[in-house]
Amino acid sequence: MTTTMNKRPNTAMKKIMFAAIMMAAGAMPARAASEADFKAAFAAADSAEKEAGRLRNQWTTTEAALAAAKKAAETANFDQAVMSAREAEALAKASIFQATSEKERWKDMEIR
Amino acid sequence: MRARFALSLVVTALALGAVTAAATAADRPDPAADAKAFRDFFVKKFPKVKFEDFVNGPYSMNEDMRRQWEDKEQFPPYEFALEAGKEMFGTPFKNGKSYADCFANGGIGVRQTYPYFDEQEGKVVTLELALNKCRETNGEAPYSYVKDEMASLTAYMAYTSRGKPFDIKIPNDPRALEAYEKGKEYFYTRRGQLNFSCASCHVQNPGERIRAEILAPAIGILNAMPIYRSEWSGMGTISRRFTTCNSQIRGVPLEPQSDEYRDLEYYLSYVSNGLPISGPGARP
Amino acid sequence: MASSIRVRAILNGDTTDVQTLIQHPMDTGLVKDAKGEVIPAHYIQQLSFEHNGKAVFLADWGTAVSKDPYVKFAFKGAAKGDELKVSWVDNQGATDSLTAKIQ
Amino acid sequence: MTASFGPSVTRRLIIKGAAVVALVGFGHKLLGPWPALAAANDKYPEDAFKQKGAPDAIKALYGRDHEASDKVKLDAPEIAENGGVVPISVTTTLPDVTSISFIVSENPSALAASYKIPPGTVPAVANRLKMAKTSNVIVLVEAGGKLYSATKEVKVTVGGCGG
Repeated sequence: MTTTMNKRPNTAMKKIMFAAIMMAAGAMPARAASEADFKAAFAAADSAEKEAGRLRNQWTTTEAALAAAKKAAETANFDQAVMSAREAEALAKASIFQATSEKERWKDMEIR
Repeated sequence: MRARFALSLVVTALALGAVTAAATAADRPDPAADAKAFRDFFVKKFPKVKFEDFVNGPYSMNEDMRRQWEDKEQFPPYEFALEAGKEMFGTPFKNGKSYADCFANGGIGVRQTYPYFDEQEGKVVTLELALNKCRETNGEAPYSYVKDEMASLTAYMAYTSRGKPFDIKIPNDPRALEAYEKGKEYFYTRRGQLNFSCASCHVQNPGERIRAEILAPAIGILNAMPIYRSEWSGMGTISRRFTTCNSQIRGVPLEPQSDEYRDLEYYLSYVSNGLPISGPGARP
Repeated sequence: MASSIRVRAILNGDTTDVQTLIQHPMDTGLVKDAKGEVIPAHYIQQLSFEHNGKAVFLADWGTAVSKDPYVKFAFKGAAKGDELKVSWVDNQGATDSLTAKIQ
Repeated sequence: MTASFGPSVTRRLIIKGAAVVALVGFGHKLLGPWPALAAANDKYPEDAFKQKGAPDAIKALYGRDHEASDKVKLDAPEIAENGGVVPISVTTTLPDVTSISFIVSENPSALAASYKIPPGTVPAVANRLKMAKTSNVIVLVEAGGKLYSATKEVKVTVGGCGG
């Protein structure tokens, strides 16, 4: 039995999440966002989330952010819509990173 | 919005890390060795828990909860579902056939042999799946996999198998071994925003509280299914347990009875071989 | 239709132990359904146990009694094979009753 | 504890017993008058169940003060595994018990259940109650015209009002 119960934070995961959050938070447009901005941001998020879906690893928080983006866009609040879409994209990318890095890493946790 | 970002950070910081273990690429699948290691791990981790008691999940690890459970078991909350299941099981379909016609030994005392690997289909077949297949073959609409009728039917079938040890076989078929390996991979793979695998909770931390709940050990966790969960105010199947576990770690659940879940059930049942069926069960 | 009432009445020496489980939602009237609409209060208000025409136990319940309520009590003076009648009425006027034999 | 208790066997026996007794009965709904509860003082204490706090509920139900008694044994868990289903029971060695009531102080309505104990019935009750949050549980025992009580705090981490 070689499994060790180490609860050290997962640094790779932490890094990607932090970067993703910075990206979403730092990317607030200076001017008011347009519907086109929203559509572009939403398409990027949606495509990342579809990729996460192919990897069978979507997050509920991504779905929630996508829904929030849509809802904000419906009321023409494009600043909010773009922000939520970017958050969704960041989350979806983090989930893709998670799925890819776990491809081999899951074995570290195995009881043997 | 900011609050959610902050939460993401906290959550990620909380995520359990793994250790960089020795290279494992050369390992050959060996289910029997896995099962032994799995069993040894829990026995060693919980020396005071009698082996058969692992099927009682959190109640095997916490005295105060165990008393509440024993009290409830005097008249268990799954009783109504169990009776409904018995009646449903004995009621013929419109074409005159019944569930008994679809199973070995008329479906009585066979739950411990599910899931099995179907070499014709090349896939894992769970009890829930077999029940719906039986319905469809006989011209009846399938049931929802997560609760209600499916929970009642599996409750009754589990009940007729109480005390019989899990007897899951992996036939000499590379596809069966692959299904088992995929199930194992699913079990140990971190997912969801919380970055938890099944093992994060049910291997590393059984007996510990997460939020309000006391985590059950992975070994024997399916033996008690289906369960009446107070949190659900009702019954739930293995499908319900898998999908809600995924949502709890902020992962989007897969479709009930998707290949991943079937493989996971196959793996998790196999490594609990030898432990008796105790379902239907009651859980917080 | 199956009864909403399950009773186990077992004679131990001179005392009959009675356990009952009733299938009932016991809705508090404080919970909303999936659509956000309040589920109206629906709960058993009174439950009675009668042995040989005499009340041996009476329960008055509010909404804080758990879903599918359970209660256990014991009484003296019964013999094996005696009948125990259990009845309930809820706040919407529905009732059910059942007669069990003491074992 | 763990060594002596065989849960699957115990439960199997229990269920078998249940099946035997439960089937002696008829389950149709009766819409007529309700003989068992027709006696005069068996009126449902509507008012007491409506009171918010424990003191008001006790006042409405009994109209008198209660005193703590070590002859009242209240059994409740330290931490409720789920607030929706908290097993709580009481036994007492007090003579001439006429009623037993359960109060959950912090519930939206404090009075949870009240039981009348006719002569010949053992003064002991077990039931399962909902608790909205961590709260004192007070059990009241009416005996010989006096009111006695026992109190215990039960911690609730998952509330019982979520349905």
